[in-house]
Amino acid sequence: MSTQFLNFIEIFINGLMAGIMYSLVALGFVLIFKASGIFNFAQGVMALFAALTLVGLQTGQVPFSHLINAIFGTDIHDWGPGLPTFLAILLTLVVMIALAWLLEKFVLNHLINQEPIILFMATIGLAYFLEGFGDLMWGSDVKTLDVGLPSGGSFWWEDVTRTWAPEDADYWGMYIDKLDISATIIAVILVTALSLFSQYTATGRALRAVADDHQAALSVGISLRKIWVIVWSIAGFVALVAGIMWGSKSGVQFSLSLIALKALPVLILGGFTSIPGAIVGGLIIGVGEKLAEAYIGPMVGGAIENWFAYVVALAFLLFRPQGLFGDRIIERI
Amino acid sequence: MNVHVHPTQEFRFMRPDDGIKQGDPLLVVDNISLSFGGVKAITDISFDILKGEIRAIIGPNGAGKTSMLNVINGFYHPQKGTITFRGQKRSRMRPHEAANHGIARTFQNIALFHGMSVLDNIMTGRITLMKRNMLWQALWRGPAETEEIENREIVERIIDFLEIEHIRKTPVGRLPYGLQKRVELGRALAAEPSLLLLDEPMAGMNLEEKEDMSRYILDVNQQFGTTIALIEHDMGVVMDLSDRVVVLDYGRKIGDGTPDEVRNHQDVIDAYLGVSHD
Amino acid sequence: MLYREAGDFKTTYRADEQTFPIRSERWLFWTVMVLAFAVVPFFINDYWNKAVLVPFLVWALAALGLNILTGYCGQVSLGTGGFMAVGAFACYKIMTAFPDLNMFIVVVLSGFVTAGVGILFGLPSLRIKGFYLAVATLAAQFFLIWVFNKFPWFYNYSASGQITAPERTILGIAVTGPNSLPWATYLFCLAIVFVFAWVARNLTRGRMGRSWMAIRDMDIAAEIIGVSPLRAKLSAFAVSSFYIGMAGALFFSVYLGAAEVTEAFGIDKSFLALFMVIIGGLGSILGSFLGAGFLVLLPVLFKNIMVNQFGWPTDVAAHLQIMLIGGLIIFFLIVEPHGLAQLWRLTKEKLRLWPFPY
Amino acid sequence: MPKSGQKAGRKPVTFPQYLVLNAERYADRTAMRHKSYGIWQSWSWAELFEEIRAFSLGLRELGLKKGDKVAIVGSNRPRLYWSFCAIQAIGGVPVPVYADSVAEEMVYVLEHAEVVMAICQDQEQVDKVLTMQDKLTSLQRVLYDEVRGMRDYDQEHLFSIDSIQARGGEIFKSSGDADWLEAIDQGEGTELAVMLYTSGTTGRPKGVMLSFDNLVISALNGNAFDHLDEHEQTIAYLPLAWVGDHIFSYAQAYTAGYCVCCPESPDTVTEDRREIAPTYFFAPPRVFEILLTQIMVRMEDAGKPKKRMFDSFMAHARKVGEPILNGEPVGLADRIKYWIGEILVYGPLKNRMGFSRLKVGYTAGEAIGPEIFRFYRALGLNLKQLYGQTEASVYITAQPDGEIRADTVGRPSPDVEIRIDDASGEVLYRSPGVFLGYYKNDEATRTTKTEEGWVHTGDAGFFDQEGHLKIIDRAKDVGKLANGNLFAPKYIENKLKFFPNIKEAVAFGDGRPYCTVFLNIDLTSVASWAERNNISYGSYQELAAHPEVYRMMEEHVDQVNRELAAEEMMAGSQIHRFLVLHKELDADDGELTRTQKVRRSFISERYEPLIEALYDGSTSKHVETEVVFEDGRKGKIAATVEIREMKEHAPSFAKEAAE
Repeated sequence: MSTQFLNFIEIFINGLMAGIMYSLVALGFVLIFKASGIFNFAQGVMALFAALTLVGLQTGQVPFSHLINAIFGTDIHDWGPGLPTFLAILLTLVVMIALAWLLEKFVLNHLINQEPIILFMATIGLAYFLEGFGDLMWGSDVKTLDVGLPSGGSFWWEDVTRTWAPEDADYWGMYIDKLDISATIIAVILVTALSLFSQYTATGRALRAVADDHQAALSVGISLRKIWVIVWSIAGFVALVAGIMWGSKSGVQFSLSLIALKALPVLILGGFTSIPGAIVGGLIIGVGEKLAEAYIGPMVGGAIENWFAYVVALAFLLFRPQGLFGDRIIERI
Repeated sequence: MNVHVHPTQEFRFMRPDDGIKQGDPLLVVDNISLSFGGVKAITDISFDILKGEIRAIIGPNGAGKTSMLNVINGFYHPQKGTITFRGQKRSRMRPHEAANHGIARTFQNIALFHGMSVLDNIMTGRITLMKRNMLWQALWRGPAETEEIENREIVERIIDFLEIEHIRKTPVGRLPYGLQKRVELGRALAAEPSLLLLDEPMAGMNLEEKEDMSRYILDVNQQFGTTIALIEHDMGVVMDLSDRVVVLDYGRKIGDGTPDEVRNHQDVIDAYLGVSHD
Repeated sequence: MLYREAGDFKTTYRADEQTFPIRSERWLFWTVMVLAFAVVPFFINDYWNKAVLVPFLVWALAALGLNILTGYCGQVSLGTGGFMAVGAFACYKIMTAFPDLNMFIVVVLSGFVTAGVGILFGLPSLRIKGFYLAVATLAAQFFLIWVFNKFPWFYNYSASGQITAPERTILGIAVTGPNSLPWATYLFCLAIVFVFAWVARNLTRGRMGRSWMAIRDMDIAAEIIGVSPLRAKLSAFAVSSFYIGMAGALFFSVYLGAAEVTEAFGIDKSFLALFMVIIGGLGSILGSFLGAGFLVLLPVLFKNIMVNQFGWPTDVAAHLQIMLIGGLIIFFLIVEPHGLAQLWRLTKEKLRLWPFPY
Repeated sequence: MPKSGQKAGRKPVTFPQYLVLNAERYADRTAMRHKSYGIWQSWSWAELFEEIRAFSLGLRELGLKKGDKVAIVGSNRPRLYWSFCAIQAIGGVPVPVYADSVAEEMVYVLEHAEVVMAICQDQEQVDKVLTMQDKLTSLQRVLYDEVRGMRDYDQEHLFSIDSIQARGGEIFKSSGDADWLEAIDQGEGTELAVMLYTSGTTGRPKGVMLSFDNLVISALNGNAFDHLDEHEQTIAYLPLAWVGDHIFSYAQAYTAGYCVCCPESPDTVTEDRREIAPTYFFAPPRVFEILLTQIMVRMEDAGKPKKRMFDSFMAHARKVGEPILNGEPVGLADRIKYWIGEILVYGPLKNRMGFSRLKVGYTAGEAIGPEIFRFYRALGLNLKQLYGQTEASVYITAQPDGEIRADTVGRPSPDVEIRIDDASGEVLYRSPGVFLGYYKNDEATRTTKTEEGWVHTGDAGFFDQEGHLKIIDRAKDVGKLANGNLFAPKYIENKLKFFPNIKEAVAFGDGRPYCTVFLNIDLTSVASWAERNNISYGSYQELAAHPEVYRMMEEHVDQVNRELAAEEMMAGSQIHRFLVLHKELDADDGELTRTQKVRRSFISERYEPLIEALYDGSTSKHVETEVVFEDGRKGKIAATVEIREMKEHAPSFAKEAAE
């Protein structure tokens, strides 16, 4: 195999892995949109918030220490050595579920029957709120997150791939981050678990019923409010997973919340309501983006990853307005 | 000097001349077929609508009536067949182009603009007849305002004609169903159409409202000479109102003629006995 | 209660269709205008000018633009920041290329350039709708920022990558640059906002506005009764971008003076504008002003209280401020999803009916 | 612009002459407005002149001649008002007809008046006229205002006013209007101007013939009395055929030159009145009563603080509002509070009702409840009462500014002489407004109008100490108690009915030793009172017999007695005993007429035992009454009705006069 081709494969695989990360965030969007018709812009911030909370618990930070110090003139920071990772994750999950519950009680419940744009704006408001809240609670400095996942390049894979190249080539093997590999594995487990959950549990079936037809679901006695808490809890869980992955990779900081923006082209590509769409879309975007960065980027001066995904999605939409997995729309009047 | 609009001046909501003589075909539908992804909605349908008549299209649910209207005003594009309107064979046409050519329409499920008042909804019906460009509109004073006021005068006549003066400035969303239907008719009339398509104008109305609506439809036809094609379920209404009736069933034409002829047509009787309709 | 409408009747359609049909509202409006044009300039200082009045006016213009697209035509856009950047860079290029040009003309030209770009990015709206379109407009946001970052021609190859507004004048009075006086910049912005708010009112009251609203309320029905979706949507994009471009030009040249594109015109600006429109009221010109006023004043107020009064560190105050703004937005959406303008309308209705409850 | 053919120096004496004059002196002033097509279409006097000239010339062309009668059928629309003057300009006589009368009623008037033309508002009215065509031998032409639906009528004697006006316009273009103006100029004040048919309670309607002099002089007097000039605005919403509308919306408008506004439709009068805000307004008491009820009902739903504020300011207004309006001295603190109230309550209320600019408001026709009357006066509205008749061209008495009483109808109007017949107590008057006679009914004319020109009103009344006329009842209903005291049942009943809790009252006493009454409670009002006071009841009958209700009624009757005691003529007919009827008086049972008027004789027969009980001293009486239920079944209800004795108040009028 030629070096170019091997390079291509490397980029492709890395693209796929990045795509998995996108899918993970997109999944959170899709879950909520399907169940409640809300385009949850705060999904990215939820991931950030989850990661912040996790780090805070892990390292034993005192919540709101800055605010407390500012008001009372005290100087407190930590309360102790912190919690073991497993416990911290569990507690963070509890926090995310509590958040979902509070959200339903104080926000969503009061916005029933509002237009989609209003709900959308509310989630942007929520994003602002959570961002400020998270920073206020845990501080805005960049934090490192280590939950014990392996990281760094996989030497084994490098060794294996080096042999694929011609002997004389100046080729050092493919670089794949172990973290990406674990992320992929976790993502696969997560998606499988979610599918099983929605297929085989009563709650899951109720979720799907609501997604198909709100009115009908209501009329057979499914409590919309309960469903919303559940679905937002699941989205919180997905956000936590995404937060762990992204946080382990590039540190826990504000920019983490921007991964939400990365997930959006995935959504238009895959459709707002399709879980397979979110996954396949994520992969396409991930691969496309990496390839473009490698092959088109140098031609126009680089740094195109911010918008390229959107252009791909847009171009795609112009030909297939209903998205990858959507049905053809027959307009009626 | 005050300007007066006289309530009594004769007024016709119709384009002055569309070149077709009274009683000649205004619209000819020839051999139209339409399908959606293999599912046939309309199969080989031909009929014509004569200028000045009220033409009813009837048939059981799912017979393809609304699809037929959608084809006529360019919302659906048939796979086969031709439509000749005002003597011109029509190629693929967008709905707003059909509107520009003088086809106006009301909808089975009211399709009013809910963010606007009654007045604005009816004014929207005159969009094809208002020509001032963006620059004039930005300045407003002058041609744009004059045009607006001229059109408002005409719309006020429609409001008067349909007896909806008292709700002129009410947002349409607050109106009861029957009045919304009336406003929708007003919006269609405002376009001064050559051909007016009415999709179940009396659906969901009580007897009194139906009588009112029938009166308006007849008045439109007689007073303004507007050609009307309407879909209606209430057979009594159809027989009273229409000059000729075309009957569809499962996307095919099974009858065509005067109300009396159609009523006694065996296929029609079968079609209506064979299906339950509401 | 304050309204006295009896005897206020209309004998012409022109009178019936005027912007303020109620006599007392006409009075209120012109009183405010006289205050704004003839009184405020004498009392204005640098702080009020820079912290409150100019940002309010600039953002009102941007909100007006976005409201035309989103509120009147129903097309959600998240690209406001990007279009403001287009206006800003167009303004910069025109200012530096034609130093003698009247600043008013520069701003309007910047608007026209942005309108052109807006039409281009509006094209997808013919195929895609709703949130899909909203996401698509994000493409404009990112792409435009990238372009202005990547190609040095846009910032005249300056080393910092920043654009800096040189001094430009109207009738010999500096309105940009470090020597501009508060009253001059204020009046300059006010005049532009006044004129174009009036234009916006004119555009939305007539045929064009109705075709936008028809598309917004029910696009299929609109097309069937004769509204061309192409013309309606693209004109909305054009007009909206025109306003946002002008706002961007003013934002850069008058308010900031110097700007770095990613910082000045990031996606947070797009959200800010959208917030203004929603909190102010979709489909309302007054709402654009109320929304802009609310979201410009609120941070100033928070900052004054938390930093100047309580003496908290700025970063803590900033976090709290973001949180509070987010919370307030949610609160507002819950209390009155149709915005401050609707709140105003309801209050007005109450006052008109006073002392009756209905 | 008219070329004046006016005889030099002569005052106009007919309405066409006033039209010519107004077209000159008020050429650009608005003469008429009509809400149509969403805005108030307006005509200046000059434009009105042109419209009427075209109309009139067209009518002449159509064959209308001097002395011809023309029926006018429809609601308050400008062209129907124009037709008055257009007809009179040729010397014709307009005969306005009540538009809501059914065809059979209309045919009598049209036939009796021998109309040659009928001018109708719309298809509905044309249809009515056409259905009786065969009976109307004199009728030659029918004109209509609204073309809607007239397309299928192709009778050759049907014309739209439009076409007539167009024809008239052509005639003016080709041959000018000199002869037409000449004819107007020839008009004399003594000529017959209009015929108004009175809807008499008994018998056939009578055609009251009024001359130009009658109307013009009355109108001028009315204008002078209330200082009305060309700046007034009034809204025309009462029937054209009613003399009041003819005076307020036609005669006074032409003589003063003020603007008359026609509403968009009868349903939108309230909104249209609010928009126009008339400066001169007339309404029968019922309209004011309904308005007040609406205000109170809506205020009931207001929030607590607002309601309290409203009540407090209204109480204050009742205290000082009228004195302020009458220009009496009022303390500064009270004035300031009233001023605040004006901003918070009175002003907004007047604004909502469209009375913000009201200069003079009149009510007449029946007695108005003093509470209602005072409510409007307290708000600062110059509401007054007048007493008038068709035969008098309206004005007989009116209340001058500053002398307003709820229970009088004021002093004699300018140029009016009044005397009270000693024997019967009937009011007679003589004035320039007195009609020429009833058309084709000399006998009726003779019995109404004496040789000396005195007209019998048919009403009994008296002048109070201040010289204000008080109307007590129809003269024929006024009787005497056995002791010779005057007994005016309607007067007593009205006083009782002004209490919201009393729906109906029937007084007895003619030829009896003292006065007694039956009362009917007002279910709505009393039920809500019961609810507030935790009084439970199972049926109307139970509620009516409730001791608390009796106690309340007793208070009301006592109040009436006190008021009666203060009046010289009435002190003797105080109520001695009363009872509350166990059932509601009902038209289905024949106790009321279909217009809800008490059928006194029927009731006396039906409840004979109860009346006897009222006079035999018993304290209760068991009765069984046959009733017709809503579904038509008949049944009987039985009840024991309690009778209460009342204490008589010593006459207090002398004392009051001395104060």
